[in-house]
Amino acid sequence: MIDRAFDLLLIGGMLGLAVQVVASRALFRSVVLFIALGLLMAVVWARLAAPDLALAEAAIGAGLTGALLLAAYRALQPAGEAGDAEPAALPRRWALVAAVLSGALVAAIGWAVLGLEPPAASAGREALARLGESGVKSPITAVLLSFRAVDTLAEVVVLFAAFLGARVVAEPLGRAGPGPRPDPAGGEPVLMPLLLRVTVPMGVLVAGYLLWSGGHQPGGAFQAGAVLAALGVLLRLTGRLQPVAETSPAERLALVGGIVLFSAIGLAGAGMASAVLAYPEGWAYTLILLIETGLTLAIALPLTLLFSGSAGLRWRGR
Amino acid sequence: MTVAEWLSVGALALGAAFFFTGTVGLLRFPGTFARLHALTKADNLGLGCVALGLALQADSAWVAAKLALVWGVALVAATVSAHLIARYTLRERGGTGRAPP
Amino acid sequence: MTQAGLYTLAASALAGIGVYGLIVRRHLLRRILALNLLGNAVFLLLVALARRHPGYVDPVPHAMVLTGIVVAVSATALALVLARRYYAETGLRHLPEDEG
Amino acid sequence: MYAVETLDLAIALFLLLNLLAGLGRVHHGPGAADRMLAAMLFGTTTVAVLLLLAEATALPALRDVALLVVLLAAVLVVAFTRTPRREEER
Repeated sequence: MIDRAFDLLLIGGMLGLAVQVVASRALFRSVVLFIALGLLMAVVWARLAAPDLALAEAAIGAGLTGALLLAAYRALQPAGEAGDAEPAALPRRWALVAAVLSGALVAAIGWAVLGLEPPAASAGREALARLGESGVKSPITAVLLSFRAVDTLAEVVVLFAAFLGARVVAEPLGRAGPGPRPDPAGGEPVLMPLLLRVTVPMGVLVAGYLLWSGGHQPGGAFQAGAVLAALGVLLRLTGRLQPVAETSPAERLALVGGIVLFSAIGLAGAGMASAVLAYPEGWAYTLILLIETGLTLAIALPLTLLFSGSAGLRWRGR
Repeated sequence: MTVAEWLSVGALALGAAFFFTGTVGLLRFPGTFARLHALTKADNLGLGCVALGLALQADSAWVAAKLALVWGVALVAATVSAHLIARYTLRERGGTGRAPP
Repeated sequence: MTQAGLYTLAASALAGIGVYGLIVRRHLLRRILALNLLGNAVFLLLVALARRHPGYVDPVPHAMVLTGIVVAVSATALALVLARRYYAETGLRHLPEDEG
Repeated sequence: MYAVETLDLAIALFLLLNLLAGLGRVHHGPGAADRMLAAMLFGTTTVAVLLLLAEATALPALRDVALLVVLLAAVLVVAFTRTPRREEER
């Protein structure tokens, strides 16, 4: 009973937020509401027994997406201008047509999904049944790095491609990303070093913990990479990491190392184990942990650089 | 129910009350600074009470330690966040010169 | 109705809201937000479907959505860079074909 | 222990209600800082809800989620206050 009430309230809140994100007149309100929606999505994943997704959503929704959106909002909305200056929305009748079409889409999706019978033999049941063959105890990690490793490989390639694409169209260094820091001469808030001293070491620790725990409980390269990326965003915003126009050799290694390592081990699998992207007997856990470490960097660095709007970063502590 | 359970219930109820107070403050207080003051203090006390209540229900010391860690980090984050937002608001109103570091 | 059914309906409604926003709004940032709503709806649908099996939670959709979340944030980041460059070049925050 | 779990969920439900009520501040503003304040309320309350759900639904990993949310909540506020308005660069 109370479970159902919780679910209904959560769904109501989520849909209410989504409506306001779309309908709100002030753009800043939409952005903040969208960030809040991300937090609510973490609770939704928690309710649906998907703690892995809740972890990823907490790191990405709370840290990365919000920072990206706020920086873009500031860049697209100069302070001098009043309000949005958004051109008027489509005429009312078009809006009505759009609403009807969306409604039809909703009905179609709902009808199709509710009509599906749960299949007797699903890939998920198969994955759970053969968990022992994967070398890890967490079913999600097993699917990501053993049974469907090719998806994960493609995903880091997509991330790398997004970074390359952003390099092609990026604005000049001084304007890209969050832009220049305010009051460079005026110093920074007194509490900022305290925040960094607590957040950065603990964040690195948590990322390592998530990476390690991916083998047997919720966690893994995705979540660890997202946490490190959020820390990178924090360091970039506070000027500890400065944007530079060139990618250093170490950064190049981190950007492509995960992909190269994953591909190499995958190809070696064709010779030493049964198939491409299969692991030799007894080595699965070690290799998966090795690949995950490479992946963590291959996820964290492009995301930080996408936020920073630069080709590279240099440490400039205080 | 045992004594620990009663204490836990009490702490959770107190936490919920603090959160409620924070929300009322956020909605009813005039001015950004008053709202900041209400929200930061009440919500973090509320989180502390909830964490305490849950720690009393916890089976292991590890769980209790993790709850304490969450609250500790939340206090640091909230302190700095409140400071940053107050400073930002001050600067918006009086120009850069008047914002103390 | 089961919990899976409930969240399936929620996903459908969220998809509707996303599509509506995508069509009706012009501002590039709003379009990116709407596209993300649509993406969230797809994720929600997959995860809700993973929940309908009796006795176990299907890990395959979870893994897919985990991949999807990271791909979505990188696509969003790229879209924001594109929108900013477009604004810097043209001074516009909406696409010219939306004119009139 | 069933009663305690129900109570945890009931408190989580109450906090969720609180959180949604706080949305009114995002709506009314008036300033951007007030809207960010409401987002902070979202952060702290979400953490409490996640901790309660971890206990009520026996998913200990949700405590890690709560830890992540508190750890990264400040990133958003830093992004808000440390990203310059574009007029400031001229």
